[in-house]
Amino acid sequence: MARVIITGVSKTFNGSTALHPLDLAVEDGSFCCMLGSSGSGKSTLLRIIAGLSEPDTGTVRIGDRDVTGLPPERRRIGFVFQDYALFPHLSVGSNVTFGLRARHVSKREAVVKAERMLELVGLTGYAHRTPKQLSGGQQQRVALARALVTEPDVLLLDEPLSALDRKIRGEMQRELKRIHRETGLTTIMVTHDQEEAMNLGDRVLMLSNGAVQQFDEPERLYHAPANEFVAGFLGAVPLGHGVVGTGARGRFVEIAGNRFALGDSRLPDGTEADAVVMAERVTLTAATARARDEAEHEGVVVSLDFFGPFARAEARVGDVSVPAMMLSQHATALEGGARVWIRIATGGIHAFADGATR
Amino acid sequence: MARVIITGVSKTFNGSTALHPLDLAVEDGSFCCMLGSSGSGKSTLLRIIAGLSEPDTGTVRIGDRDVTGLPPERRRIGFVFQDYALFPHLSVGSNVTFGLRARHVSKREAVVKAERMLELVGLTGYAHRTPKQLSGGQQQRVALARALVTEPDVLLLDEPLSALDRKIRGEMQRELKRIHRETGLTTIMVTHDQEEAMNLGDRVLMLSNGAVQQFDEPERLYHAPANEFVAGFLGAVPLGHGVVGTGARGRFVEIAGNRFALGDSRLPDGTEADAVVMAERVTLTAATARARDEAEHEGVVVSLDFFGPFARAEARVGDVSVPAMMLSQHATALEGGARVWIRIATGGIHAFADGATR
Amino acid sequence: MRRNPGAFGLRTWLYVLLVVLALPVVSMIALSFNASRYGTLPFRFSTHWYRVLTTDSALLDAVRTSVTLASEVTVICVIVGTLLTFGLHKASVVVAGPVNALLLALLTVPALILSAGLVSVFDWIGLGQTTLALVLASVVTSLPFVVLIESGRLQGLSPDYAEAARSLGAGPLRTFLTVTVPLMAPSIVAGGMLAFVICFNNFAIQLFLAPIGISTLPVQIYSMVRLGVTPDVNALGAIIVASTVLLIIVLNWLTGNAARLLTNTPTRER
Amino acid sequence: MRRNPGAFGLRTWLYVLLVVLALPVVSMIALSFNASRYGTLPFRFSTHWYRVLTTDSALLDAVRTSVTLASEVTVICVIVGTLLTFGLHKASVVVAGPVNALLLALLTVPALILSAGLVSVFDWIGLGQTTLALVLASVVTSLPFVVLIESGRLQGLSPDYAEAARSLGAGPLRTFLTVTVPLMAPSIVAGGMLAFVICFNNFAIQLFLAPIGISTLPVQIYSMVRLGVTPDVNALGAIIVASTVLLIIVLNWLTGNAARLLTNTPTRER
Repeated sequence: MARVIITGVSKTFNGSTALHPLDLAVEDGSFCCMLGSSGSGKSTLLRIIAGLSEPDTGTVRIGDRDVTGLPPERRRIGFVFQDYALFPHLSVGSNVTFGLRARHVSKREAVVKAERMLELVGLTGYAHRTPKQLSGGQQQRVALARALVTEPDVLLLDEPLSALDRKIRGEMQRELKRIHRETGLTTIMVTHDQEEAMNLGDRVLMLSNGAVQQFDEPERLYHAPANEFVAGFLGAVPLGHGVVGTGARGRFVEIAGNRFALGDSRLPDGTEADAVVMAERVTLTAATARARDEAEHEGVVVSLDFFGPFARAEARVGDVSVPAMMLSQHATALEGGARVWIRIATGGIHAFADGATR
Repeated sequence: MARVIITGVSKTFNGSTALHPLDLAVEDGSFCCMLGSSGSGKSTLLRIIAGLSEPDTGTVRIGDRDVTGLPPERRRIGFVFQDYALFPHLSVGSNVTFGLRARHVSKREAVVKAERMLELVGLTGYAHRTPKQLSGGQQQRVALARALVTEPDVLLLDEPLSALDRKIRGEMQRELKRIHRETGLTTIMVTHDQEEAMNLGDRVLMLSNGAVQQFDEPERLYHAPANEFVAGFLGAVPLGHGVVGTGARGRFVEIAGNRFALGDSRLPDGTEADAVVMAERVTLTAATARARDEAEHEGVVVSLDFFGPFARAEARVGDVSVPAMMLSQHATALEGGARVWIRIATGGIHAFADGATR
Repeated sequence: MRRNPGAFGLRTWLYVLLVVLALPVVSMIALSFNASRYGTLPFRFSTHWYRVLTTDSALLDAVRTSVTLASEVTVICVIVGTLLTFGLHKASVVVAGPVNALLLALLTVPALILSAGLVSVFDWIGLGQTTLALVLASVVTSLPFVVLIESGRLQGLSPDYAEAARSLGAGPLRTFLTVTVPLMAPSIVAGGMLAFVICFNNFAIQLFLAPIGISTLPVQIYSMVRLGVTPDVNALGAIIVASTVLLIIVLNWLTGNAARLLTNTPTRER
Repeated sequence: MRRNPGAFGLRTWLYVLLVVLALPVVSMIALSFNASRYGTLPFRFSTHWYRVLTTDSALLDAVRTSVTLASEVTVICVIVGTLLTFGLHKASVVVAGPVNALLLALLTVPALILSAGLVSVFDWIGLGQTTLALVLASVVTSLPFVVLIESGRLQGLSPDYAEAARSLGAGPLRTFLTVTVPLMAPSIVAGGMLAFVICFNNFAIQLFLAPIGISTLPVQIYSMVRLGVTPDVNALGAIIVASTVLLIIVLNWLTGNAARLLTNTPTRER
């Protein structure tokens, strides 16, 4: 268990920049999720921490050791690959003991430790199977056990759940949480799934084009996205381009003549800004149900989609299209063409000046 | 455009049954989603409709033609593969004209039709690119254009969106809906994603282990699942095993001493049944906020997980664990260990006798 | 892993091997430019043996014969081999199993024994030592290589392409010609190249089956070499090596990676 | 597509090819059991030629020499070839490019020209026609095949396995021996088999480089055949074919699909 400190790390592949120089400190015992789409540099950064790739500049420290020049086998890490990379020619047990044997632990002791680790991941008695005989989720557990059994300083996970079915993915998320809680191991996970990152990470590092966009707690990331990119990645939908101002009921952004309330924006009045809205913070009420509240907008439902538990509607306020996400049971009163009152919860709209700052 | 009628179709691979004999009628111009996990037989059924696989028994009719013995090229179908299967040695334009050329349409006419079809899928001007130069979403559009340009009687889609990013997947869903609306083509899509099926399908065919579980409109599937499997696949969580009864406020199922209200269950009083609950139909209110309503249960929050827009909590009522799914903004008042009032919306709980019927 | 401690040893090892492997080829080229008849030192540069080569009509005739033979055999092998590969892929194990075993057996039986066998077979069926017999025997020895290379590729090819073509209205023949063959093209080229080279070099077959009075290049060289190694053979070897390397460079330029053609790298087409 | 209209034609075509390809092998076996010396009809069954074979000490010596030579060469080729493959995979293009070109050149140059070149090289460096020279020459001709087969496999192998081993604390050598080599095993076996067969059959090299007084099997058969095709050569051929087929069956039984060993089917290990 140890902190991971990255200083000025950058990387270029064949002339194109994979990572701009970046600093990062992951606290001892914390769970850090690196979130980004493919090509954001998140996997490159993880591989640099693991020693599977060398940075062009900068240093990597794990605990109190500078590991920058060290090969992976001397970094005391555990690494879990997206496709598990279980050795197909070895049994599950031999896969788990591999790291111990490489560290010259006696065979007897290695087998005992492997048994205990397989128990931790819920695979007692699977030691004699071959990896091919296991399901995807089970293979993932073996990969975890194999990485954990050597008692690494830090656990690195490269999109460990992306090859799994949605249902098993949820199960494995709970499993990862439990294991992290039980071992207290500093964990860094790469993922492209914002829900996964939000659920698992103590802190989330949002990357794009090889640069850090935001490094924050999940709640902060969600409630105070640093820029339009982060907001968009977390599901915010563009509302339009407008001007920030201050009115009787506080800050607003005026888009195509409609004033939408802003939360704690730091943009000065008169700033031209792009506004985005979090669809799940928008509530629609049928106009027939009751009179319109002052804070509500009047609009017309344009479309209504049903996704099982959730429904998504789109309403128009003048020329502005406002999306709304709700539980299906709350959508039953709505229908296309219906007049609705639109309430946007505080903090449901973010405005970003053409630069980036919020 | 045509109806698809399947009668008594079954299929066995190497002695294991892939499809039990089944009947299915897909109405002219409708959008049918076949939903199931891998191995449910949904792809096998689609391939049988396409003629890429032969059924052991039964017949397939498209429109007024019995196509059972016909090879795929004589069935007048459009088929979109999961990995697109664009011909890598041909340009986008030649991919789209391939089917027309095979039908001896003149080159000039084929090019004009292909242009028009590429316009429909939003790829005007891409005809001279190679498939490799396109993104996944664009490749999928080309595959669609290629399948549509021959004006097939029915469009068959085999997990067309599963290889795409979540964001593009949503976009392509809207695109598919629009194209279905504009062409009015009978469409059958295979998917393992219940949200996708619920959003796109006029009707959803739920398959498991090669047998039909339910064939219904999405709303019916969601509000009246035929059995525990369907309910579970749509996200219902087991509540426990109990006995159905009738009390002062209507039907209920009693689990470990707690009575949970049942909606329109047809099970007679005294039936032993497994109950499941839809987490998104459960509402938690902090006990400090107001007095408990008669219809509400009293419980304690055991865990609270934050997934960005949504949060998931688990509460205990006596020995029964009740999950609740809500918008994150409604979870802010909750915390682990807090006493809460639990309201379960009507129809939020389904009970199934040990057989299957609801 | 830039600072891999084994990297230096690895590089040294590669250089040593490079030298050992290069030795025969390099010395052949060196000798071809040496004025001395028996490859003795001191080395004196001369293009004498290349000039001798251009006037050696027997050798040039033999080159022509060999190239013609190899070209014919290559065309036959590519067509037959491609159809056979495709057939084996579609056929049930009951048919494909024995054919595969036979192909592997043909790879393993010494060419010399095979030619001895073929001589008696051809005598038997009345073909004797004719050009047709030579072509047939060469096809039989080259075909297994073509099939092995092509079937590796075909097995790695997603069936989706052919199925997509069928679903779009193309019949089996049109699908084969416009989709399957183009997608197999790299392995067809590689198989053809290999067939050419193997047929061109098949000394044992040609020794036994070449019609009387007609010498292929290996047979001609053999009769020349029996009278002592003459450096105009080295000159010929140098020319062959040079054209091979040129061919590889051209193919590299055309395909990005010629070696991949022969190694059958598992690139599932996308 | 059960009712494929081309299926019948396809099957017929496969059977015709099967017959043509099988003809030399089958008639060789038939002749080996025919009592008549010159393979003439009528066919009379006899194991005479097999009995002759067991007493033909020159031929049996030659078999022994060939097997010994091929075994030695195979071991060398497998070890050197595996290391070379691995080295080429890790090396930069600047090193790997020329080595690959050289390997391909060695595949293409007619063995006869190569042997002629090697004779002068070995004379030059004082090895002459020794066993060592023969082994070296055989290694040079067999090695390219081993490398081609193995590198196809290595390129298809996910780098994740080696990286996983490194991350678990294994150094480069341990990773190579306990992970990379086992995962490459099928291609190492296939490469070894091919090296054995190619070395065993390499008539041209052996004709020029075998030490005086020592005959390998192809050379021995050649001198026998020059005196007329004797059916005890056919008997030997039949035995070789039979053992090949047996070997294939055993390998099939061991690995599930022996043909896959040689065709390098792109099965990315999972």
